[in-house]
Amino acid sequence: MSNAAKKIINNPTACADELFEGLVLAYDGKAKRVGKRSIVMNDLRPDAPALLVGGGAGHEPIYHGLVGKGMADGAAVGDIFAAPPPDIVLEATQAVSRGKGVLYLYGNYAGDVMNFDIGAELAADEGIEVKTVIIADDVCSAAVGEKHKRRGVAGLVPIVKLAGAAATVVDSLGELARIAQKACDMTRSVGVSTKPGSIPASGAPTFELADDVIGLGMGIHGEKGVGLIPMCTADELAGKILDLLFADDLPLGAGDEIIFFVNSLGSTHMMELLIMLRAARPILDAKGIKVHQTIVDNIVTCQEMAGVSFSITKLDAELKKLWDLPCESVGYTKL
Amino acid sequence: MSNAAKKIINNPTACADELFEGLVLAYDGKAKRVGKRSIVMNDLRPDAPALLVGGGAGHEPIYHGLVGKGMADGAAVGDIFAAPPPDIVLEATQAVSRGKGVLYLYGNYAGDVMNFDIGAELAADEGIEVKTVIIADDVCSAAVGEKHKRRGVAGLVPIVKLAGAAATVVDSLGELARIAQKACDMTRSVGVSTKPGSIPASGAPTFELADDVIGLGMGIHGEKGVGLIPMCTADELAGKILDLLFADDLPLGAGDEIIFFVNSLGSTHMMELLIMLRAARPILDAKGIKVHQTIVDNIVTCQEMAGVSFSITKLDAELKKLWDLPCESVGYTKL
Amino acid sequence: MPKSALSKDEVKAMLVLVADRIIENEPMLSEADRNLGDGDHGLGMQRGMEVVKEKLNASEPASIDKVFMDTGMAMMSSMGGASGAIFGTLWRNGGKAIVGRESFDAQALADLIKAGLEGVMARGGAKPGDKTMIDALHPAMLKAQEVSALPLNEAIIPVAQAAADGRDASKALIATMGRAKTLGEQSIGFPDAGACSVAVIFDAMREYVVA
Amino acid sequence: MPKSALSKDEVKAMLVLVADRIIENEPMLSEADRNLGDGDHGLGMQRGMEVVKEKLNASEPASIDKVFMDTGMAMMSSMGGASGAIFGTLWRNGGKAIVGRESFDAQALADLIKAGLEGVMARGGAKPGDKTMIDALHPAMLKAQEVSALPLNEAIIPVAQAAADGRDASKALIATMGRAKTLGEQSIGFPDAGACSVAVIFDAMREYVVA
Ligand SMILES: Nc1ncnc2c1ncn2[C@@H]1O[C@H](COP(=O)(O)OP(=O)(O)O)[C@@H](O)[C@H]1O
Ligand SMILES: Nc1ncnc2c1ncn2[C@@H]1O[C@H](COP(=O)(O)OP(=O)(O)O)[C@@H](O)[C@H]1O
Ligand SMILES: [Mg+2]
Ligand SMILES: [Mg+2]
Ligand SMILES: [Mg+2]
Ligand SMILES: [Mg+2]
Repeated sequence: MSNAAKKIINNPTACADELFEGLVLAYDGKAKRVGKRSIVMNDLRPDAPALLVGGGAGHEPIYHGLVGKGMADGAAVGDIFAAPPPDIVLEATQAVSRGKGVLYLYGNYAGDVMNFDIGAELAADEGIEVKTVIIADDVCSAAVGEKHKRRGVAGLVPIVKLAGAAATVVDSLGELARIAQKACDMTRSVGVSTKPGSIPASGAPTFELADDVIGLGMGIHGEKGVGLIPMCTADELAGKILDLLFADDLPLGAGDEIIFFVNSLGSTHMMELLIMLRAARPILDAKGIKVHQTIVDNIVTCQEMAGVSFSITKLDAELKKLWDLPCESVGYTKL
Repeated sequence: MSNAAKKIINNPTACADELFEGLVLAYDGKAKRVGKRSIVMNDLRPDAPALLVGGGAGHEPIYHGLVGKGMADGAAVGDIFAAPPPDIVLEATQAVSRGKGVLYLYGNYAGDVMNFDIGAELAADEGIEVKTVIIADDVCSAAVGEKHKRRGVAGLVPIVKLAGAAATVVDSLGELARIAQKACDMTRSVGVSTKPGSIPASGAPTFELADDVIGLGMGIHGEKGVGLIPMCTADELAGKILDLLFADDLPLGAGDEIIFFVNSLGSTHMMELLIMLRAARPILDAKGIKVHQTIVDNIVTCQEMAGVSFSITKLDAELKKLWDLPCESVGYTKL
Repeated sequence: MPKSALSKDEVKAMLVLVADRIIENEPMLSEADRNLGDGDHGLGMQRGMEVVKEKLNASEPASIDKVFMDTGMAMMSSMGGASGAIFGTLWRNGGKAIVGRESFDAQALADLIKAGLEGVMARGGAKPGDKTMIDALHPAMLKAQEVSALPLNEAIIPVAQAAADGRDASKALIATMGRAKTLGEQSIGFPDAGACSVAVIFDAMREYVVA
Repeated sequence: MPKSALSKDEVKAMLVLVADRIIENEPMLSEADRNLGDGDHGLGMQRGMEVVKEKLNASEPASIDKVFMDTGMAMMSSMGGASGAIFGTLWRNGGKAIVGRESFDAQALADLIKAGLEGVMARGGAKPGDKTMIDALHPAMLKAQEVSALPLNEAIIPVAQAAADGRDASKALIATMGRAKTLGEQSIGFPDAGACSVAVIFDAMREYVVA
């Protein structure tokens, strides 16, 4: 196969398995490989409800890089851009389960929903109770009236962080699911893309985009968003993104406390993220919105795709307390 | 000016100032802006020696993103790819100084050495004692006999982490300088490049590189290294990089404990870093080298340059104890 | 020579040909997915079909239904993604519906497609018109009911044609499911990738049966 | 008309022309640095020279030496990088060496270059032959000593020529300092970026003085 994207890889069709093996090593013994392609923390809190995440590979460090202390207990890892198959979901479910049930927390894509659902059916046959909370934070992927159709994008980072914190303190699967669902309800994201990523197996671009336009609201696989806009300045772009976030149904006003996450989709440099943050903060300040914590990083990516997303998670007292707990993972760590 | 690289910026010649303003915001009040372009932590430990880092901008999150708890006390920030001028070094020096002197810790580039030296002379006029430790970990940039000519590259991350930890416990500038120098002596890096980054002000590539070759030992600005090699697999490349590291004068053998840092120069995706880690670890294991901690991230970058570097820091008992202390910064955080 | 019905060994041979034809069409299937989705449909189908061939060639088929169910299991667990679940369900539920049949005739084909389609719709919640593989599978199902009394080598021709027409008709539809979720209007003019796979699958069946 | 010596207002006007010429040559200077360094030399020099123009135009020059020292201070603090320190030092040390001169003649030029060069060598540790701006500055210094008795408008011509020749000769050198540190053999054939700036600077001086 060609290597048009000039990737540092071995076998183009073995990337998912090889990156997975590397990821397990990156955990320095804190997490272990389970079965075909699952990763699970060592020494999990005894008889507690478990948090399982997962999704397609190629978007590292998510999802499997969010396994860790105060984060997810384990992850089911799919092939590149493909949801994990049911047998992998099952092996991960059995490995994280400690008698109090397992919460599936993943992004809203047809493949993930179907495969995790089949996995849940297989788990039920094994006597493991499963609840599911689906992340659907992408404002531009469906109207407010059709929220169930929205994709899961960068907002998954604060959501998994909050659910992971909850998993360290709650005792019932119901409580864990309630808090995870609340984190989802309080989170919104809008992304833009300037350049496509590439498909490791073929080197082909994931989509086409003209040099003088930006894909506004575009998804992390290049799914079209609200449309194309002419290339513009960071200040203009930050304004447009925040307008879309404020126009959605999550009330954001004076006194509200939020997590503000500026994410690079891959090759967009931190210099640009910081320039976008500089543009966004005065707009948030003017609304009296208080940023409890800022995150500026590339955590939700699609290979070397270029683009930026803003995610906002609104904190109530319960979520704020959970947020302030420390966490550690390959993808996100906080003291 | 053109925006050939399709950057999300405002004014191409104002990038350094704007990213700096964004960086200060990213610290959520933990650090503050000082003077023209310096960033300094709030509530520093009273009458303790200070750790000041700095360098050119455009390589975020280094250097100025390594300011934080258990990391650097402050940073002097230059323009894009340009060392900070002496007056900025001075303003930062005065802001971090707490009566016990200031250690300058930065990468070995002519511009940085000259400007920090002039800054130190200005600081001396103000009665502030300054010591300097220069990071020169790039094995491919000069022979063992000419180590003083080596560039400072990704090894700066474990070095600043260790010096930052030392700054929280030692009481004299001499002790701080001794430990920082030891961290430098114990650190080696080798990088490779597959694609150039771009110069924000012009959009021009930082260097040219054919599609079918890799720059072995190339510096983060595209400074030529040991030469060009044909595009190869991740397994082959990991072997070549480790051979260069093992061939240097830092003894590495059975029982040695190290920090192993796999760094992306910018747009190289974490998938590739993990595949490189997978290739490298068996080689380290075969030598009986024990990895105390693995870091896989893009921390030392040059815009959207593509490439990977391996850095090894060998730990003795003192460094290991310092490593295990927690730290928090925009660029690197550990529990 | 044309086959009015298939033995279990022939069913196995037919599915191996289906696998080969899908693998050959990987670029076309991925391209279709690049227009509306994330561009990996052909790669996923190829991955699955290579495992299908391994599995089928590894052992003597126990029964006709088992051949289909093994094919479904192999696709589901090796592919993942939407199409792993969808095509896995198609074959597994289809196979279940013809347990015990000694020969694979046009009636068995009709029952297989019907049960497979029901399984896919139950699993994914999509209906005809949502611009998914269902828009090729559903017309094939209707046609198969209609011609279920004919010899297989006669029945398979209009069924394959119906699937191909369904694929072409999917160009005019607006995507609402899967990765393509929000393409909306912009999805008009491109066929659905999964529908392209369905057309390839039934055309390969036709090729085997009428040969 | 040609000037045998310059008043402080003329020195200021000369340095403003130097700034304009450097700014015009930004692309050439950056290109030179791209061959051996990180490609930003022209951008840094442009940044510095724009601040120099502001500063010089902002106030009446106090004295000839002050004009040069202000130029050095402006470059050093606005540019950073190697060339900020190097060219800042060149002008600051050069200016210090001619404190009190009432007119800028060929002797003042010779003294300025000599002191500036010494400052640069002390600051950066490079010597002639290391493929830096010194390889244009050093021959200019030697020539300036030689012609220090001539009227400035005659002396500046060979001095500017010496700087240009030094720049061209730097092509044959192997880089050892600065960003280009390890280019080694590979640096042969390209002129040093800083040497290109030195040549532009002295040519602009010549242009002003002989005009
Ligand atoms: N809910 C669904 N019902 C039926 N088919 C679906 C559904 N969702 C997706 N598909 C089919 O799957 C195809 C995409 O498969 P593929 O690209 O392999 O998976 P993914 O979307 O995970 O990348 C679509 O073209 C469509 O035909
Ligand atoms: N030690 C030194 N002595 C004299 N000149 C130097 C020295 N180091 C670098 N230079 C000059 O600086 C130029 C590079 O300047 P510039 O590109 O602006 O800075 P940087 O190298 O920091 O990017 C080189 O071409 C060289 O002429
Ligand atoms: Mg996919
Ligand atoms: Mg530079
Ligand atoms: Mg797809
Ligand atoms: Mg330069």
